[in-house]
Amino acid sequence: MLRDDGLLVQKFDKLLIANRGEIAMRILRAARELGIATVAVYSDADRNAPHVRFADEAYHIGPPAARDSYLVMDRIIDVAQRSGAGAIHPGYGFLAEREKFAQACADAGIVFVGPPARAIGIMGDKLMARATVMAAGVPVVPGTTPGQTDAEMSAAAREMGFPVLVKAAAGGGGKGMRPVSSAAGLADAFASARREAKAAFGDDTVYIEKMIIEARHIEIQLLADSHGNTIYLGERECSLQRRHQKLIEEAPSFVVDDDLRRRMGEVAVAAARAVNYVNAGTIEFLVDRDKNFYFLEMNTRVQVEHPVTELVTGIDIVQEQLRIARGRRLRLRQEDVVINGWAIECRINAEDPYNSYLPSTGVITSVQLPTGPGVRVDTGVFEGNEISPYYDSMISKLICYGETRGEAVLRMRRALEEYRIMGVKTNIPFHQHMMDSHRFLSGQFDTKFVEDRFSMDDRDTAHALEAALLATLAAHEQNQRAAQLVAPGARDTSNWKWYSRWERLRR
Amino acid sequence: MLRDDGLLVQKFDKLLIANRGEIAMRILRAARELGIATVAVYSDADRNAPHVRFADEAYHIGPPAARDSYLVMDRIIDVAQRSGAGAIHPGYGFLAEREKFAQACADAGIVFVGPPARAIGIMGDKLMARATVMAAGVPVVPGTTPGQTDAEMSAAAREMGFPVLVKAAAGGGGKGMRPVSSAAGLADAFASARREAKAAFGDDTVYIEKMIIEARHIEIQLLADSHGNTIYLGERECSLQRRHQKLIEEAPSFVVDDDLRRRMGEVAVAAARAVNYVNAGTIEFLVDRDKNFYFLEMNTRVQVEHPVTELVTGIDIVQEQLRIARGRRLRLRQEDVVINGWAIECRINAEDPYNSYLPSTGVITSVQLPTGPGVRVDTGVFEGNEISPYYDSMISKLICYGETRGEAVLRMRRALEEYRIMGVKTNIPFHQHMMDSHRFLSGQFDTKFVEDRFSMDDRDTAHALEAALLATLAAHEQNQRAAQLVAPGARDTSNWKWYSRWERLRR
Amino acid sequence: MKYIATVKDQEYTIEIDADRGILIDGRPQEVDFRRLPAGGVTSLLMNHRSVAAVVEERSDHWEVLIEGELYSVQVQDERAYRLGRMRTTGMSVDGEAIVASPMPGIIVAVPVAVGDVVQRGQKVVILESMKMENELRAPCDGVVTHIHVSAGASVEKDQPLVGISQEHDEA
Amino acid sequence: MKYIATVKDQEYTIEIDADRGILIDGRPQEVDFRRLPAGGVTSLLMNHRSVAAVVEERSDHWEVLIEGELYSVQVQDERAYRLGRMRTTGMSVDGEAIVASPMPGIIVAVPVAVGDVVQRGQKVVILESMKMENELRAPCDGVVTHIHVSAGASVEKDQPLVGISQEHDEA
Repeated sequence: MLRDDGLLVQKFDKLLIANRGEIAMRILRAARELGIATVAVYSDADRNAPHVRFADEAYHIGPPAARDSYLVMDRIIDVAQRSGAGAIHPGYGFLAEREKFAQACADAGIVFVGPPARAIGIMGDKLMARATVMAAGVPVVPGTTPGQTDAEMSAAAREMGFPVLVKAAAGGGGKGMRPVSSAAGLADAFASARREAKAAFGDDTVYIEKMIIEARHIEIQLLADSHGNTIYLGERECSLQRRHQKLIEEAPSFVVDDDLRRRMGEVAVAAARAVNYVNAGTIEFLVDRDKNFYFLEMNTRVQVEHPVTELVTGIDIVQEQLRIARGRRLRLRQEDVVINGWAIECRINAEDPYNSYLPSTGVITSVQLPTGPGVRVDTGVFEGNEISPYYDSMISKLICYGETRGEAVLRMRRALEEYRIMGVKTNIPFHQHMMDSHRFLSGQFDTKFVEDRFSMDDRDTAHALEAALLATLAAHEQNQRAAQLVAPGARDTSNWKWYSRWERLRR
Repeated sequence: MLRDDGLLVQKFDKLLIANRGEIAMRILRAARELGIATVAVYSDADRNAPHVRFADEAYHIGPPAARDSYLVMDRIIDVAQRSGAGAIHPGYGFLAEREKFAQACADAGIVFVGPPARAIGIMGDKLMARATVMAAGVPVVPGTTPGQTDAEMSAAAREMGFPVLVKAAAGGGGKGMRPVSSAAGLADAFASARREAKAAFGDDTVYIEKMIIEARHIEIQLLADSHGNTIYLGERECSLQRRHQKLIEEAPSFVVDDDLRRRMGEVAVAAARAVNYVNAGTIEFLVDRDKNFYFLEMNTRVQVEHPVTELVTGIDIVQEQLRIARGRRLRLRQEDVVINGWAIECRINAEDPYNSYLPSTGVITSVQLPTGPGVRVDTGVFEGNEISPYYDSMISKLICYGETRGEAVLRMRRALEEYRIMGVKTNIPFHQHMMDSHRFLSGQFDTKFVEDRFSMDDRDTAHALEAALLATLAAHEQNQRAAQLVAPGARDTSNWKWYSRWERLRR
Repeated sequence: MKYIATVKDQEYTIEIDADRGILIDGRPQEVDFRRLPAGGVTSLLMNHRSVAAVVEERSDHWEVLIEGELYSVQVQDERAYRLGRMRTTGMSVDGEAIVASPMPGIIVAVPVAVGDVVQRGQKVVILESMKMENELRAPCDGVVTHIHVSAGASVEKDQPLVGISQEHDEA
Repeated sequence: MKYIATVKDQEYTIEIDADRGILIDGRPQEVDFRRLPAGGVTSLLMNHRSVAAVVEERSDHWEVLIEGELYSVQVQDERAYRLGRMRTTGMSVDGEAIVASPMPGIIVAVPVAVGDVVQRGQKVVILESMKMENELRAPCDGVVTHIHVSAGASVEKDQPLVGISQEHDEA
């Protein structure tokens, strides 16, 4: 059914997943569990990637660079048509928040698993989004409208009080953003933010916003069906970030009580209704130390951190996305949504936490997944896969559940110890260090914590002696073998045992 | 604290796990999550087993045969004392239900993570257990007391109506058990059951019980602390068995409604109180087609199938065992226990479902665990481990959660497809076939279903052509390599692509 | 190069030809086959259909694991295939099939006697191992010619237990 | 056989002696070391303490993964160790350290100029790759002698970006 707002909603039996990595795997699994056939697309760099192997069908779409493959709208729609896929799930990133792509799907008679194109368009423009939700009564961070003169913005800044942020209207990922602590710094900040915004987005419009101190990033997960029902699934705490990249997320949040959850939830629903939102979406808020909350932006897609909400609500968000796109009504009413226990997600990235978090590339030589009670791994990487420089460095997400926050943290520690990835460096030690940190354990952190007050330098590592011994034994074994010309086939069954003379005498 | 009933309850910081395989891993993880140091024990066959690697310390206790290692009480208590372990968790099997071992631990000042020795003793004797729970008002299957003459038993059989079961008082695992459908068969059954019981248990006492038709095996999980609090965590459906070995378990049960759950739960609590039970335990019931339920036996230990209860209640049963053994009060009251969603467990065994379920031994060459939303694997086997003939054939347990039973089944199908174990044959195809069966999907099965009405012969396997092609390509590749003397190092990067002439022309 | 691959009594003729590509039973197929550099997984794309498998060589066949199902595949080139068809398969040279113990264990019972006529699939030995009683079955129709063990005996892996002659219907 | 193993600037002397067993820094240890036949995992029991690890060889060191932490270990026998101590490490022969690109990417900025005195750990190149801006830092104290790239340039893996001479304090 093609709705008035241009959203196509109808049943489909084959789904194209226009993504890669762990989110492609996540969507493939949801589709398989719903009995929907799956079509993967892959670039030259991803022929060996797991999403190709897990899908029922797979089509090559171009060279490694995303702009030549995963971002080429026509090619993806062409694959959908050739393979007979009735719907496309964009995942996150790539084409997920391109108004034009959502529209192109509808034009081609293909269900886009996401909101109406217009909702993407409005929410993708920071200023339009701000104006739209303000009109719906949603609190926003105090700030100016765009297109004001420097003088007008300076006056506004003085009125709302420093510090303020100068932000690019078309911005994202921290680009074109400048903190300013006093009136004296405004002129420089306007100039440099404009320069950066022009270079990055081709648009030098800037505006100013009050800077929230000790802010926490807390977001509300929404589900909206095509019949006008919108519910919220509680909040996620996403304050632990580095350079605007989230690293650890949890649900619920340490600072949100039932009353605040209900108030934020209702505001989030109002924001979604303001754009006639359909499908899964998230309203991001900043929450200050007095628990005032301000609309930050809406993510009009499934998010990386959706699993923590799934674990505490028992709801499968990606399956719900597919049901909604097929035109089904939500099975749940708001009062059916209950938060049980606590969930924490650690993003496992191929990067070196001991060396400026520099990305690490290479072939994964060995993987051992943590498992057992309360542990979930959403991964797009297995043994033999290559971590290439073409895509982001997230290897997988490790998500742990506990009856309480403390139990979830202890389980995460256990799971991080069990998780073995060899061939690239990972940020597992970063997460281990965080799980040991008193600030994290006591829930006392804000969006600046990782960058300003967290260091790997004070990390004690306990097993240097054993590492030295193991490497030496392996080297010795290799020397012996080289000297004695042992057949290579015999290599794998070496078992050595030494008792010192002292030990033998004692027996 | 040494209680009047001989149970030692006190805090401990180091735990010896007197077991192996997946349950040793399960207990190791729980202990680690509670910050308790761990000690593993291993036989000669298990030096490379994962429980040795996951523990903080490991001690060798003897040759492969369990009677020479895992069953040698003195040796295990000696390791506990040498290593300074304050407690022993027996897991299931091995020493878990030996009254003498529980007593020996207490005598040595070591906490036994389980019930008082006396409770094990009473519940381990079928007839004493029956008498004890009957006195507490628990319904039991109609039957005779032991030590009756053949004539008395025959009269009783005629009175309760055929069919009946002749059972060995000391029996277990179906040994010394004979179904009898009419009076004419009784004499033979008495003789052969006595013969088998004498040989197996050294005790030829038999008794008779009414045989329940279309019986389902449904059990209630209990937790009891050392302060007199006992709660039930709902039921598990365990009817899918083969030769009295459970294969698939689920929670909740298709046939148990809230009222029946409450009634069974209260009866189970009464049965436990009758022996002053402490720690986790399970009351097994037979439920007939009219939903009458009868006490079958009590398992005075953690059970293989405990994870399904954990997934639907959110309670970590093994952690609760450790807390109870340390003397803590239960944190939950009965009214706090809520059942959410549905969980199914498939026991993954090294056996050939296409050939009489013959056990399969060998080295695991490759493992890929299923993961993602709603999937838990409790495993004691990784790549490089050997499945030896010394212990049972269970490799791991695959447990799936869904919001509904249907969703749990669909997720289990997906997870079974993803789970790759190479090197031994497994019963994964059995589970796949069961998940496809209409009888299973509609919940219509009893304890005889697998043996009497389920066959692998009608299983369609879809990928014979692809298997033929893959094997041929691998063989061809090997031939080419042998012929061209390609360096072995080059082996691993082979990527072949063929387009037929027809395909090339079409482009 | 032409191969005959046999899976569960079904034969496939697979031609790998540098010029003509891959033909299965004479029909050309678009095939993209990859073996990952670690982990033992192969990926097959055949006319865009994706199949992931673990492929391992055994002494006389290949094992292919696809979606939980283990396929046992005989791969022969044309010459070996023609030779193979001239021999009886799975039998020792004198026409006697041997039921051997697949693992160490203890014999619980041997429910047949020398001279018994048995059918393929009939229980001939019950072996206790891995805490279970396991049934070993006749691999073919025939007559029991030898019984090498009796109840209570400990046996090793691959130890011969029962011999079955196929030739009873010719006698 | 006597080895010197170096982990994070800490040296261990490890003797493996057929007669006397294993000595670490001169003290005997009870050691049981196993390498599994598949999966790349090793198991060490040392005086009953259990440590599981993945151990892999790299071109000039060993990598050992234990409980999430990756240890880089140099293993040298006595002779190699003595030779090694006589050389400066990590430098090219003319005493210049090269900051090379660890992966393909685009240069965002080079916040140093030729002649600048830099300290070990100081940012010298900002490289965009894998959707992130990454900071490359000076491997030693020194003076910037060469800058081979400028902002906007595409670079390949291992391409030299900046040269740093260690010898400024001798000049």
